[in-house]
Amino acid sequence: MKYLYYPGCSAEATGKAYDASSRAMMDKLGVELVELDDWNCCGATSYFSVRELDSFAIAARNLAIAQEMGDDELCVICNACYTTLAKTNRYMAEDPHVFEAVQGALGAVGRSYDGNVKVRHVVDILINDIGVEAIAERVTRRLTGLRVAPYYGCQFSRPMGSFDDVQVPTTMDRLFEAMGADVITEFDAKTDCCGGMMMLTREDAALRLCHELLVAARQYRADVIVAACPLCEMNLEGYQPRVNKAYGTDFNIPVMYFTQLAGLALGADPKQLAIDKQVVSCASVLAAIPA
Amino acid sequence: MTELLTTPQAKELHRKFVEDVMGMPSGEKINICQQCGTCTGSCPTSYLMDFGPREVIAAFRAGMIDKVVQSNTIWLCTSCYYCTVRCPAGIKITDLMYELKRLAIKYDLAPKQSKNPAMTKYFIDSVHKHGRNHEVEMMARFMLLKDWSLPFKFWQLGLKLFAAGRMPLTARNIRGKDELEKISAYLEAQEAKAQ
Amino acid sequence: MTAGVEKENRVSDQFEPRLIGFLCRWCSYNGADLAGTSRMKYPPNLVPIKTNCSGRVDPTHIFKAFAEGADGVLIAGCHPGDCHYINGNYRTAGRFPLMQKMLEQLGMEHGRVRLEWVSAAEGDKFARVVTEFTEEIRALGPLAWKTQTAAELSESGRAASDRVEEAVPA
Amino acid sequence: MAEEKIAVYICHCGTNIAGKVDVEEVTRWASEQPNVAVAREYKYMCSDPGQDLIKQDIAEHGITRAVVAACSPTMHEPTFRKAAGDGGLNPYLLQMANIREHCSWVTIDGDAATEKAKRILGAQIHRLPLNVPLEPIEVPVNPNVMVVGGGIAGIEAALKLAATGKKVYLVERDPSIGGHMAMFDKTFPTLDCAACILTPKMSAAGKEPNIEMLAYSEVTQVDGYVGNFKVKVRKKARYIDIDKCTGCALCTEACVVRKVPNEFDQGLSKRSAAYIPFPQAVPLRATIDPTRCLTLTGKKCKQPCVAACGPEAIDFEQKDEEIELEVGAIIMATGFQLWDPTPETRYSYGKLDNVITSLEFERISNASGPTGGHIVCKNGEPPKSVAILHCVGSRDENYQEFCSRVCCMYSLKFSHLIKEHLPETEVYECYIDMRTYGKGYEEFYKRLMNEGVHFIRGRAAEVSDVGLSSEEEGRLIVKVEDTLLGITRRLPVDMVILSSGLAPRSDAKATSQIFGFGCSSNGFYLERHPKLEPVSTITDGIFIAGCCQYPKDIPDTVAQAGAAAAGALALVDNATVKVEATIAYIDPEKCSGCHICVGLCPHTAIRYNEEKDAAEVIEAACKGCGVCVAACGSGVPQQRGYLDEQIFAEIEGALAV
Repeated sequence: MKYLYYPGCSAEATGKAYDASSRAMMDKLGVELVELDDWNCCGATSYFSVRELDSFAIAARNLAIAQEMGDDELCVICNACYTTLAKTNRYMAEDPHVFEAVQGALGAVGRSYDGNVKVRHVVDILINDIGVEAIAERVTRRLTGLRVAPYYGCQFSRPMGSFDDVQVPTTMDRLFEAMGADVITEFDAKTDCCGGMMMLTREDAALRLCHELLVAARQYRADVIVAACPLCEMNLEGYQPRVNKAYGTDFNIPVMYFTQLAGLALGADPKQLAIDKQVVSCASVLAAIPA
Repeated sequence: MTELLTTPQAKELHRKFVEDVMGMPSGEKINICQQCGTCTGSCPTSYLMDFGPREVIAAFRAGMIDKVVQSNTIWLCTSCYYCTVRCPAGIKITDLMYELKRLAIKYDLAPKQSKNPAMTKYFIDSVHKHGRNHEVEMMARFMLLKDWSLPFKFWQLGLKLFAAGRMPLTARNIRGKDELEKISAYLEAQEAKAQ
Repeated sequence: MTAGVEKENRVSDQFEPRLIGFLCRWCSYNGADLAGTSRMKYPPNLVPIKTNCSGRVDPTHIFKAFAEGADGVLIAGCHPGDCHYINGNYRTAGRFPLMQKMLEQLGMEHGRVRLEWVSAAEGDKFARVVTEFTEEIRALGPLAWKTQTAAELSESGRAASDRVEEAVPA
Repeated sequence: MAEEKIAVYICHCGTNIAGKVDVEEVTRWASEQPNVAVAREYKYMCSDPGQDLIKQDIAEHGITRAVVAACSPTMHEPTFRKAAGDGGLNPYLLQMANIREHCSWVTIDGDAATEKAKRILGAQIHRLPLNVPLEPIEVPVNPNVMVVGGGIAGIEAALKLAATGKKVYLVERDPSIGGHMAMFDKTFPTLDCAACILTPKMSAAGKEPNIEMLAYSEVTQVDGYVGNFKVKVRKKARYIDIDKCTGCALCTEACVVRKVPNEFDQGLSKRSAAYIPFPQAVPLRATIDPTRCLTLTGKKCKQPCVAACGPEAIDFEQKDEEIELEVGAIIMATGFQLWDPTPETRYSYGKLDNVITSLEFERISNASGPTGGHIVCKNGEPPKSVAILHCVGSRDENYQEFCSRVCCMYSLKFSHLIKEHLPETEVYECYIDMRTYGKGYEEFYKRLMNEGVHFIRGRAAEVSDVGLSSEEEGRLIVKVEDTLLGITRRLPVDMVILSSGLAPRSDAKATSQIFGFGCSSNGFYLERHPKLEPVSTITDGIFIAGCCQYPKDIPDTVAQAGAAAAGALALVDNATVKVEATIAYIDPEKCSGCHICVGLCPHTAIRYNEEKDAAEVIEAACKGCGVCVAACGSGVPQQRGYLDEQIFAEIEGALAV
């Protein structure tokens, strides 16, 4: 199998490990990720604040390139990128005005997009294209006994919920159950907000949200939190010390990109998965699962 | 209802807000808000907001949208979409927040002490400059210009990230980076034409 | 939508299609009544004709309507399963595609006849259907049939309707 | 045809028509139409003076045909046709032109409305000369009535009818009548005990000689028409000889399968495979659950129930039995079901213990319920604080858009019961709007305020079990905005009651199709007219009562049941009823005997006559759908009142303007 692949900006910086582990994991599943040529930033939430049409047009440039490359599907790993790109498709379909404007804007740079490139979250592809059974067969390192707290974050299935439940997504639960993990399906905070970009602008607010998430993870005795978004991962992992400072707690919960843990289960080399690049050590996780 | 729409600016903002919102798919749902508070109760940051999401709609109905645009509310929205998916009236509240952000920037009404508008600006600059958001550059710029304390708060984490190669200092430009500015320019021109 | 209707509703020099709507008495006629009691607004172009069941609508009625100068004909009945006469509307559904074919054979654009299921509770749907239909026919423009005589048409219609019934499984 | 004299009447309907349609212009125009002898406008045609106009014109001007352009014929056609009849004109020589519902109310532009009114009226003016006098067919009426559903609505309607001496078949799906009301402890706002007021009615219905109770039975098919319905009822096998069973319940105690969730207790208690749903059940007879009984599921069992049963009532050989009943009228009282809050995942129903539905709480607070009326959490401890969440699944575009009307009041009742049992317990009611519209309801609300209930104006955002403080730990946390304060509160509680809305029964649609009437867009049975005929359906002879029509409280349900009973009685108390004369007929001379219509008739009302070599219509069976008319290649079958040439004429008239 082969998928056109959109890494997203974080993949080049704080989210490097997400990119690396996604490729490594997919490789183990015999899936090739072909990077979208000369992709640009999806615009995230910032562009919406200037002109809504800008954000759609900027995002649509990527979809136009995908169309030019003759593909009708685009694999995305970042929740924010996923929502922005998918939202672009949706609004182009719902609102002829948006469709026109985007066409015009792309026309101005000699491109065009018909609105037919399906945006796919990597989890969507794992569950619905490859399938948990097929994945389970390829597991070489079962995650037996590992208490995994799947953390989906805000924009995983909100607002569209196109491939998973809007309020209580379960696709990652199913993925790790197939890998033998002791998944915390009742993890109450699985779609609560991590604070996102606010970590820089209103740290107090963001830390408070991370704190609530970490409390929930501890209450459910999680050995590891797996995330499906670079920002979520960064905030939950990187800022644990700051949370402890602010709330007088002693959290030291490993946080990984779900692709890293899945990669391990599928027998990928921890180095390839950039597990050593985590800020909070994942040694306890590696120790917990027999090689 | 509009007795509060006293200043010309208030009137203009109200007019623009109505025009834009009613232009959105199912934007008219704002009319059937029951003021039930599900949005505010679900909002992770409403406790910091001058106007919670519910109050934003109440304020709009009272002709006070100008007050909302100038409040801190919209800069505290994390786009988590809880309000949108839970609203019993099907109001796309997150999109309303974006609309308000646009108005604030368009009319330069964002509260000066709020850092988010700057963050937004640097983000877009970075994207326009490279075609992609160069996180390090953006953060650096933000810290230098907006928040001196940040580097001190973050030095530990910064070092770790740097050591882990998660903070590349140089940015790679995409080939078609000028396309993005062209796209923005085109849409800006279109908007100008429309008015 | 209201804005759109506003436009349609004004008697203007733009082409105003003449539409006939055969409404089944149990569901669609009541649906149209509900649109009224709920004060919904839709274009005035369609004149309703009541039949007990959409199954009563005979190809010749449709030919007659076109022959008399209608630009479009709507047939509206109960949703499948809701028919007051058990399965009359299935007859309509079975007959309809063939009627369409015939009309196209006779050189008529697709879409001048329309079949819709409108329940007694779907006033909003009735208003929507009439609005859409009026627009679509307006776009198609006037029908050139008015020249031909009713007689020859309903004759060919009658003949054609035989073919239809033979083709409809009893 | 002979020269006809047509009278045209255009009704202003106050401003309902005249406010939009230029009635003067339409009248002027009508007066110029062929065959029109008189054209008048009048403020209210349906008023007595309005009707008298018709009679006078018939007398003075020798009017032979008339058309009234006014409201929908479903509203006043009978009125005007009767007037014509009284004036000596055959009622079927009068037509109505619907220029209100189909014209003035739905058109924005006045000129456009006036033009449309002319077309609608023109169609009828063109048609009238072709109308032929018809005589409504008079058919005998079967005096018996069937009531479907044995809740308070069905019981009430059945008792009322039985009291008039009519024979009533009361059909109930469950093993006992009683419905939801039997599950309640107290009733708002008077707080009288539900059992105390319902049980007497239940047993009265059980003893009433005029009521034949068909419990544990379902209607499978309905044929016929007003006054003459043929209803097939499947009596499900109880595997108990109902005549021998004394309701002693020894079999239920002897039964070895004891872990079956008890539906009556919302699964909060267990019953045996052989069971009596609740102590006051009517009929007080045992039932054996075929899905759980060992013997009936083909497993080994010593059958202690058989040994325990003195009167030898148990019969494992019993089979479902289908009977056909003939009735003149039917009352539907099939009730509602509680909206299942599982999809509202943010409230964690089914995920977190002690998040319960209102119906579960009804059972918990009920003296004969699973906890003996002690209000306790799963762990047996009384809750220190309880949150009651209003509007669960209600007033919500994602689920049910409508307000269920009773939830506010039953929630207040719950608060009172909790305060009564556990005075120290804190109770929070999270509501959007407190709707206490009934007699004594607002007073009840005030009373609860005095009892110290915390009212929080806000719809709960979520229920979580993640505590952030020592006070919150191990408890349920309700997040809600107190909209009057504009702050979001976290309420630590031990029990959350979800005040779910009332939903249409999951099979309401299917049921309505069996009986041949429709459902509203919200899924409840559709009444014939929302204001003037709230207990009738579009099918003559079938009435509706109670929550199958829309959520309502007990007083409204009982009132509606009485109204439905009166409606049914007004029908079956007559020896005969007039039915529509618009049926089909076939001229044997013209018919080629090709059989097409025979196969197509949905009511098998057409048979092939050998010696005539022609099809013929069985008048009593024909319902006048006209399918045969449309089907016949040679147009031989015709439908009275809907002749081809009449429809043709309407088309001409509609397009002549």
